[in-house]
Amino acid sequence: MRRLPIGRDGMYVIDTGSWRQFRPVVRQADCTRCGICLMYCPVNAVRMSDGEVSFDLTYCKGCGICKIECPKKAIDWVEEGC
Amino acid sequence: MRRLPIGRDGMYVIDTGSWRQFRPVVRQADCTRCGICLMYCPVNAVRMSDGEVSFDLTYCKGCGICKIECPKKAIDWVEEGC
Amino acid sequence: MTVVEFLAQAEDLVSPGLSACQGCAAELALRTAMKVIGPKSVVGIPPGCVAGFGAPGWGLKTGMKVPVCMPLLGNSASLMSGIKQAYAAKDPEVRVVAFAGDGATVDAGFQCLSAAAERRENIIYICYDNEGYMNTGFQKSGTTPHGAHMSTTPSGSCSQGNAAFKKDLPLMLAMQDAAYVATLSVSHIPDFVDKLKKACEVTDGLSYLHILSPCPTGWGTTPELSIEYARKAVETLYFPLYEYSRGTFTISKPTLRAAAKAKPVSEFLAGQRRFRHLCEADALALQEHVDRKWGILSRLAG
Amino acid sequence: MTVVEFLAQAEDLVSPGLSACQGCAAELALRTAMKVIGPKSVVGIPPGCVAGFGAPGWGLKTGMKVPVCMPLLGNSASLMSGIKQAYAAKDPEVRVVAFAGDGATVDAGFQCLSAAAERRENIIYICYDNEGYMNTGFQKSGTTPHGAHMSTTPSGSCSQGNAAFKKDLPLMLAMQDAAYVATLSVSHIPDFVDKLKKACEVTDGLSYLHILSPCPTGWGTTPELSIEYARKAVETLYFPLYEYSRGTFTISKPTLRAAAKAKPVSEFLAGQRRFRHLCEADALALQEHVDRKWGILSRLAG
Amino acid sequence: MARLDALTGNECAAQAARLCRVDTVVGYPITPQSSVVESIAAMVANGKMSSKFITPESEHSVMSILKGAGMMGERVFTATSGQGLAYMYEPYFSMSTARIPMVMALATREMISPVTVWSGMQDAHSVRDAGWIHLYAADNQEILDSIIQGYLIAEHPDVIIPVHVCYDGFYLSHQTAEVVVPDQEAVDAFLPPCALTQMLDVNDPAMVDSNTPGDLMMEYREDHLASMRRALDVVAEVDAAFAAGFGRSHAGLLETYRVDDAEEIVVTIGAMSGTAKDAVDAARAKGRSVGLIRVRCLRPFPAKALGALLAGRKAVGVVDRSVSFGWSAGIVYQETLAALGLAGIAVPTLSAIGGLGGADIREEHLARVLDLIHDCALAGRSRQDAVWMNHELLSAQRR
Amino acid sequence: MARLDALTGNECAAQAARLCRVDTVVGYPITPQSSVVESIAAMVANGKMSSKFITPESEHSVMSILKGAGMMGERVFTATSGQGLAYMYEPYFSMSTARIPMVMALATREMISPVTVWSGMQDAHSVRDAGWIHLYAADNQEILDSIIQGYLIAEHPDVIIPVHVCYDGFYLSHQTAEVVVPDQEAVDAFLPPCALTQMLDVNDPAMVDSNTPGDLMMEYREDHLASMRRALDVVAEVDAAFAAGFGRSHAGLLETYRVDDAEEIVVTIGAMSGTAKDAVDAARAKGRSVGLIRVRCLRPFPAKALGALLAGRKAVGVVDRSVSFGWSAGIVYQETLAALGLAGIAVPTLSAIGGLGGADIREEHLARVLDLIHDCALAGRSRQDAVWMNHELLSAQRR
Amino acid sequence: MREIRFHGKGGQGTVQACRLLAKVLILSGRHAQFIPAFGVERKGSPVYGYFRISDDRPIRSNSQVYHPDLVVVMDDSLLHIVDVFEGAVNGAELLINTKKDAAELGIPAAIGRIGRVDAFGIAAEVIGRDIPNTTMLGAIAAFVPGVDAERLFTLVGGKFGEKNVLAARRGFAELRVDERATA
Amino acid sequence: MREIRFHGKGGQGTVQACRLLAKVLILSGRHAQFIPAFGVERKGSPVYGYFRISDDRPIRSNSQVYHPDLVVVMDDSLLHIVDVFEGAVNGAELLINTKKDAAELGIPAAIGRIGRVDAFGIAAEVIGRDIPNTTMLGAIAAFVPGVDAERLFTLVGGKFGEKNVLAARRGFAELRVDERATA
Ligand SMILES: Cc1ncc(C[n+]2csc(CCOP(=O)(O)OP(=O)(O)O)c2C)c(N)n1
Ligand SMILES: Cc1ncc(C[n+]2csc(CCOP(=O)(O)OP(=O)(O)O)c2C)c(N)n1
Ligand code: SF4
Ligand code: SF4
Ligand code: SF4
Ligand code: SF4
Ligand code: SF4
Ligand code: SF4
Ligand SMILES: [Mg+2]
Ligand SMILES: [Mg+2]
Repeated sequence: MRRLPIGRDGMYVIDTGSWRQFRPVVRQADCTRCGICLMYCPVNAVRMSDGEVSFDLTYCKGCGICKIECPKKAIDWVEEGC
Repeated sequence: MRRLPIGRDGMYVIDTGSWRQFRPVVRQADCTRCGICLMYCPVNAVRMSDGEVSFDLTYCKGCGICKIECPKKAIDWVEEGC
Repeated sequence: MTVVEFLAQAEDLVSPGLSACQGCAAELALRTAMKVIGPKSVVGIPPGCVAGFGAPGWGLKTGMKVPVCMPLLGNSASLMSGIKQAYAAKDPEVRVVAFAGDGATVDAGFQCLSAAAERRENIIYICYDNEGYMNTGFQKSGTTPHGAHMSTTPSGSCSQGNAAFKKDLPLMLAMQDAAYVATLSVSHIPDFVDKLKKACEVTDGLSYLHILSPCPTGWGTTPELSIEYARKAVETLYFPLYEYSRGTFTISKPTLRAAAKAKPVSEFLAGQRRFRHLCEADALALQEHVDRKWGILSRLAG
Repeated sequence: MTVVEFLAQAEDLVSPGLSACQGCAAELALRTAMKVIGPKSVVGIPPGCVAGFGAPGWGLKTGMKVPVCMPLLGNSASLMSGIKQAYAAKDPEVRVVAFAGDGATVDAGFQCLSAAAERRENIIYICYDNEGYMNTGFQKSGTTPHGAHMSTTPSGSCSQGNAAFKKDLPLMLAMQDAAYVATLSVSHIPDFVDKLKKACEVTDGLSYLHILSPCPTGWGTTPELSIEYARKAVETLYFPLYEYSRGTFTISKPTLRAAAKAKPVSEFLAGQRRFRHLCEADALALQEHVDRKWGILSRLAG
Repeated sequence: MARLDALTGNECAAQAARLCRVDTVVGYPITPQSSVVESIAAMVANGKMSSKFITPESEHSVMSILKGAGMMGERVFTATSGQGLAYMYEPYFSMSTARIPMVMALATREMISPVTVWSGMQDAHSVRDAGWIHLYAADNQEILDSIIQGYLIAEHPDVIIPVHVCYDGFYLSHQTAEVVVPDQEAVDAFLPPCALTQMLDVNDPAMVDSNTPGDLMMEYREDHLASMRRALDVVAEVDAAFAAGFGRSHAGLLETYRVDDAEEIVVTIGAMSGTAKDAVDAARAKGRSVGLIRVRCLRPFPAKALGALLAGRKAVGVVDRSVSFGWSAGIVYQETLAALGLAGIAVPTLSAIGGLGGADIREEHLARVLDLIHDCALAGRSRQDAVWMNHELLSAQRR
Repeated sequence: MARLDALTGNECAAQAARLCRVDTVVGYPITPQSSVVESIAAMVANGKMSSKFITPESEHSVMSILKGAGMMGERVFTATSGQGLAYMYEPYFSMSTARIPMVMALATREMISPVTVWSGMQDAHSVRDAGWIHLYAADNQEILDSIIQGYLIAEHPDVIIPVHVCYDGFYLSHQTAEVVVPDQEAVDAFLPPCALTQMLDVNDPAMVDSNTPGDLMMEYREDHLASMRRALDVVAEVDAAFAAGFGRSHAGLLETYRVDDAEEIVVTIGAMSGTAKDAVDAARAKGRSVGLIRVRCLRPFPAKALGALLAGRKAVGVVDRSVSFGWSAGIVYQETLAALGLAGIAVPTLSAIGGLGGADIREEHLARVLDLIHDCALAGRSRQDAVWMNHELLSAQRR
Repeated sequence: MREIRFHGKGGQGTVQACRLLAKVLILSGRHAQFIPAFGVERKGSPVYGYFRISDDRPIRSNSQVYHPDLVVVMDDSLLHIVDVFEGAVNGAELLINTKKDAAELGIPAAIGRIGRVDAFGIAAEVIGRDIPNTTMLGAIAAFVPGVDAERLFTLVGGKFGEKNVLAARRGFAELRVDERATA
Repeated sequence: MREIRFHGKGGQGTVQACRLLAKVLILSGRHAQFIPAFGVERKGSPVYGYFRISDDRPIRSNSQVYHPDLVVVMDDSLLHIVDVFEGAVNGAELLINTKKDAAELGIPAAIGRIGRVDAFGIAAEVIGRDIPNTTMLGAIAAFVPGVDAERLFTLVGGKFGEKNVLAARRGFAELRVDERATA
């Protein structure tokens, strides 16, 4: 107890996915995999793997930046079910 | 006594003239009354009145600046008697 | 490797879920900067939104994958100097980073930052500038623009918002001949990454990186427009991008492009709630300030 | 009225006998500045030689003919702001002046000075720069030149004196767009008086006057050469004289003349005990610093 | 006419500053105080308050600007908390020793490290010997009223010492409660316009605060201490005058609750006092002979009055929202011990510590402390170690 | 081999830092401490000391840089005085609560306003509840030895709290006196190499000093207080070990002088204690039954030990070089009262205040205080107002 | 004395609602006190409010509420995140913003009277944003005896505008109450 | 115990001389203590030094010297500025830097033995500067019994260089002592 707290109790993580009211959904057909959405996502929730763009919905806050910044307007905005 | 001290007890004055080892003396003949010595004297000890340059020896510290800066080298440097 | 490839593969050194507001540019800035700086680093985050949204952790849990601590509001550069000097003896390659808000940088922590630059402390000092004390409730800071309505400079029947003008810290530190000074915008990530890489290379002094960081909550904008506002700040020359090193100023490409056909600063102001009350004259004063600043910068770089 | 006539007739507002060392330029600067500023003024003198040699007084006696107080080392600009704002309501013509050493200005008091400039406090802030903390025993300050032997940066078998370079406060405050910024030298009194007059005219912000103030005791020179060293500082461009106001830099005449045939900085260094140990390389580093600074300044003024 | 309203503690502080017609407010945000200066900024921006409002770059400057304005004879105000108070400590100290009689609100806060922004009185208690008068409010009404009283105390010609009005961060600063806001006329009648000395005057040049040799320094300190001693009366007098004018008293220096016949006493400070009264009532209902003393004025410390109140009791417990690191106990406890020492009375004592860093002080905690005081009384002996008002204390109770 | 020398108090502090092989010294000049850091700068510049030496722009930064280095596990040092301590108050506080066990020398100084640069213990005493251990030296030898002891105390695994070694500004800082400078081997044998935790390590990433909820904060404070309690023993143990190693003791927590049979006691602190011993001898020669207790360790306060020593005396006077504004008396006096309160003993007391702002504490002053203590003993009553050790006191004596 | 605990999420206006409720009660001559919980209040994170109402004597306690007589839940999704019933007295009441039936909510047996209102639905319709606070205020006025509803609507109007008055009125009107017997 | 008060002017090296004297005494196994006065020490302003020597027991007092047994005056011009004899014990001694005869100095009757040396003259000749301190040190070694003069010269050499050793030696040699009877 002499030392200040260290992160041994693990990582401080908040499931920010629950904040979302809308969810980004990529229309893969329109997506060019340019990665701009990944570059700008503040929570690092964009994944580019197997040539597909997807979102980590555990953390995606639904801010809408990817939607706005996507040069192809390839991201749809879907309301979360209550 | 609530107020901090004020200068009502008069001015804080030190007779810095006593510090001098050498005293400036103007050779009036060589002096052009340019006022450079007055301009540079750190203790404001140079007087120009009646067209003559003189020094207030109560405060002149004998720094020698006037002697050095005088463009006419019109200031002599006289050792103070012990 | 393209910037996107780099960012896609680089490890995110920050906890995946932190409570920054939706669309917070400071969160983007932190994650992106740390991807470049890498895991061999120690980070200090003074009080402010980034500390408040949990990057240094909470209770006994940590918010980052690198060692992290929380300086006082007014001592980040000094605290990190002490850490760096001690680390230098053990492992000079470890990067010591301050990630501080504008308040912690240009106000309460300015003096010690300037002194650290003078001592040529080899730390990377990053200021995320959201133009106010956001964590404590959106009060005016030294980088708050003229006219902005903040909770300590509210507009009202007797007030037009902040009377002061945005303090230009990067230029001031350049005048102090800090080892490396650069301005960065979250709207121009390749440039952003590039400058961070350069900062990491510096070994003989302090790198100062000043990032304009739109704050949807404090500026009164919708979260999805954060990048767009940063872009407008660059395009209107409200926030020119440049670098300084060893006496030389270099205007960065995005700003060179913008300067060619600079947009009026009113385009940056439009739609921000903090500027809602601004009259023509205020907007003009801001435009003049931007023009004057740009004049100085172009002369310096010219 | 010529400058000499003016100085001859103007009242000396400082006690005629104060214990500044023989040849102290700060004493000259204080007396001369106060002649221009005049009796309708309030002065604050923080800890340092000028306070130490008695300008604010001693015990219950005062050292000046105008109201005078002694701020803390780190709060002159703030304290005087408070005084000015209160006085403004009673009599806006009263000039509120800080007369502070370089330590009180560029180190401990820098942050609040910068903030006062930002708030456009209408005070006259004068820094007498003797390039060190002289009153406490000749320690290094932020304006101490590179290489100087000071009691906290002594030269020795493992040290070449001060490792840092002189911090350029006037340029930094100009970058902050202070209302009026000027550099002054005790070797050029007409220019000095002129700039003080301009500072007195400013009504919409802070005037910052930075005076190079040779200190025979601390620099290790003989008292009679104080003016000569100030002159050499100007002639070598070690200390360029200029003004800044509303985005415009103006190089002052003495410096324009000096620039035409600038002397090497070594002429300024020669004969000062604090530089006695300097090797060729150090002198070169200093010259380079001066050149770089002059480059920046000429670009700004160009 | 006085107006009933629902206000937070911070709003009360801001309203009080307005009603006192302060000339200058200098404000810097810090949790949990920020809304004091924000409210004032808003009132000034909207013409509802006519003082100057200045917001500089740090608390060091806040206090420094105030000192400048104060030297000019202005009535000035600010509010801060925790680290803000610590950052302004250097000018804060010189404000009292320069005898500039301002009032400052303090929404109390625990000190870092580790990092906290929450409640606790460590900030205020640790600077108790920096020359200021310290009043501690127990509810929102008292915050408002104490600031008004504060100016009368501070500016009293026998005092001329700044006053710190402290109140529990969050627990009061953010509490919404019923408050009577007096009207301007009533306050004007109570608190005359500021008539402080303008120390710096070009028409009467003077030197203020210069190098002072030891003998003279001793005189200044002697006067400061004499004024502090006098302030003990003035605090009480002003509260009495306030009661006469507004129909509300805040108990002067020390508030007593059911102490007359009490064998056991609990000493409290600040907002916990209300909760503690509930606990005292409950204990009384169980037949316990217990009463409460609330320290309203910590500086000057009403040592004699407290000593007199404690004489003849069987046990005294002091509940602190701070620690004296040097005593491994609470700070008000340490002060209380000194009062006992001065009075030369032997009473078994106990130090209880709680509410640090935002922790809550629950009625259950206080009930348990009352039990432990009772134990001391029965044993006729002081308790060695401090009682920590945490979870374990409550579990211990359950067991 | 140990070397006899004539050193100032400040040189002693610098020599001690050298002998303790500190890793980093951060220094900022202030009267009367400056020559401590200057001496170190000179030793470093000349290769006589191998630590880093950093000189930043203010004391706020001094303590902040030290905190950074301290978090990295380094052994660090600085020295300051008066306003310097006040300016670093914010990081100073967090240094102890972050449990970074450094040693700091303090050449004590009166606090402004009015402006002073001279002696007095107001600076140190006013921050007595900021979590540090406070030792007060009575002569130059003790300065040197206490700093060496200080690191052993601070770094003791049961303690881990920074130590403040305080000594009278000018009266000791600038006094030249005979001092034995121990040799490096002896110090190395006494003080093991620094083995503090490196809190920030890229190979073992951890978070240090982040937002901490109240319950956890309470645990930290409880531990800090427990360690402080333990430090009472450790201070004594370390002094005993030092005596064993170096043949000199500095009395641990409290020094006693001719107290065994004494009916009257004078309590002192710092350099005045030597002068006071002369006064005690003179009073004894006149047949007075008087003894002296010197408080060496003010934090943690050895309340129990002091209380035990004071039990059964006829009167106790405490001489302070500071004031408690809240008690209109001295600070060590207030602490002593609390020790009496804790012990539950009734002893007539007296507070004497002197030596503020550079004023001298003369043997005549102390003789007069001993007379007044005797008066208290005769009257069996405490003295109401503090005794001011100024000119009047001496003239009063003459009359 | 009635002790109430509010549960909301950052951004739902819980604190503002509580302050307004306190004002309504106080201006009606009752004693009321509201203390918000002091965590890191950010959008989405749980928010607590401690509320006391007293008709007879002024409220003295300044601690949090541990044994509520009434629990107000601004968002039924909180039921999965926080134990909103912790410490509730036997027979305590619940007022909750929910679309669901009481039976679907898994309410402990110790809870007696239950009030439900679809504050999200109403707010979305009336204000166009899913901020439940003013609707809930209306429901509270209907649920808690002695709250002056008209005064409340007036204050809501002054603070939040007319749309919110409508929301509050609908909250007042559309409150559904289930009475349950408890042990 | 011998109590000495030094009087000098800022810039005459009084403090350095006292420190060196203390060192000489201490290294010779005697007890010595020097406390400088704490004013604003600037060129020309009066400077005080308090000095104690003890052969038997360590020095405990840390106060200034009020009743000197010996007064050392570094510059006879001080006689007009400061009361150098204030508080001196009856029969106290005086050591003074002066060109003058004892009779010319107006020394009070209470002063017994008087030592005089022309330290300015010697210093000017030997060092070329009018700093009297090392010359006075030599005179002190001659005047005060038990000061190890050779050790003093060595330390002076180490600290101030050879010219100053010469000055000290001449101060030692050229001291003139007048013995006076006192009441
Ligand atoms: C000495 C001190 N004063 C005030 C505060 C309160 N405080 C905490 S964060 C903050 C503002 C930080 O602003 P900035 O650095 O711009 O960060 P942001 O919140 O905007 O991210 C303030 C004033 C503090 N922590 N310490
Ligand atoms: C907070 C604080 N730290 C340190 C000091 C000690 N101090 C007094 S004057 C001074 C240096 C002043 O230097 P500068 O402003 O350059 O004036 P100068 O003495 O050179 O004229 C210092 C460090 C102080 N007064 N206050
Ligand atoms: S920005 Fe649009 S086009 Fe580019 S990768 Fe993302 S979704 Fe695809
Ligand atoms: S909505 Fe926002 S948080 Fe979610 S993936 Fe897009 S940019 Fe990231
Ligand atoms: S500087 Fe020389 S020439 Fe000019 S006025 Fe003075 S003495 Fe005369
Ligand atoms: S010697 Fe120096 S002080 Fe004297 S008159 Fe000349 S310049 Fe002035
Ligand atoms: S207030 Fe602004 S800066 Fe702070 S977390 Fe929210 S968006 Fe980011
Ligand atoms: S030390 Fe230097 S600046 Fe200070 S009084 Fe002497 S000459 Fe002037
Ligand atoms: Mg910010
Ligand atoms: Mg200086």
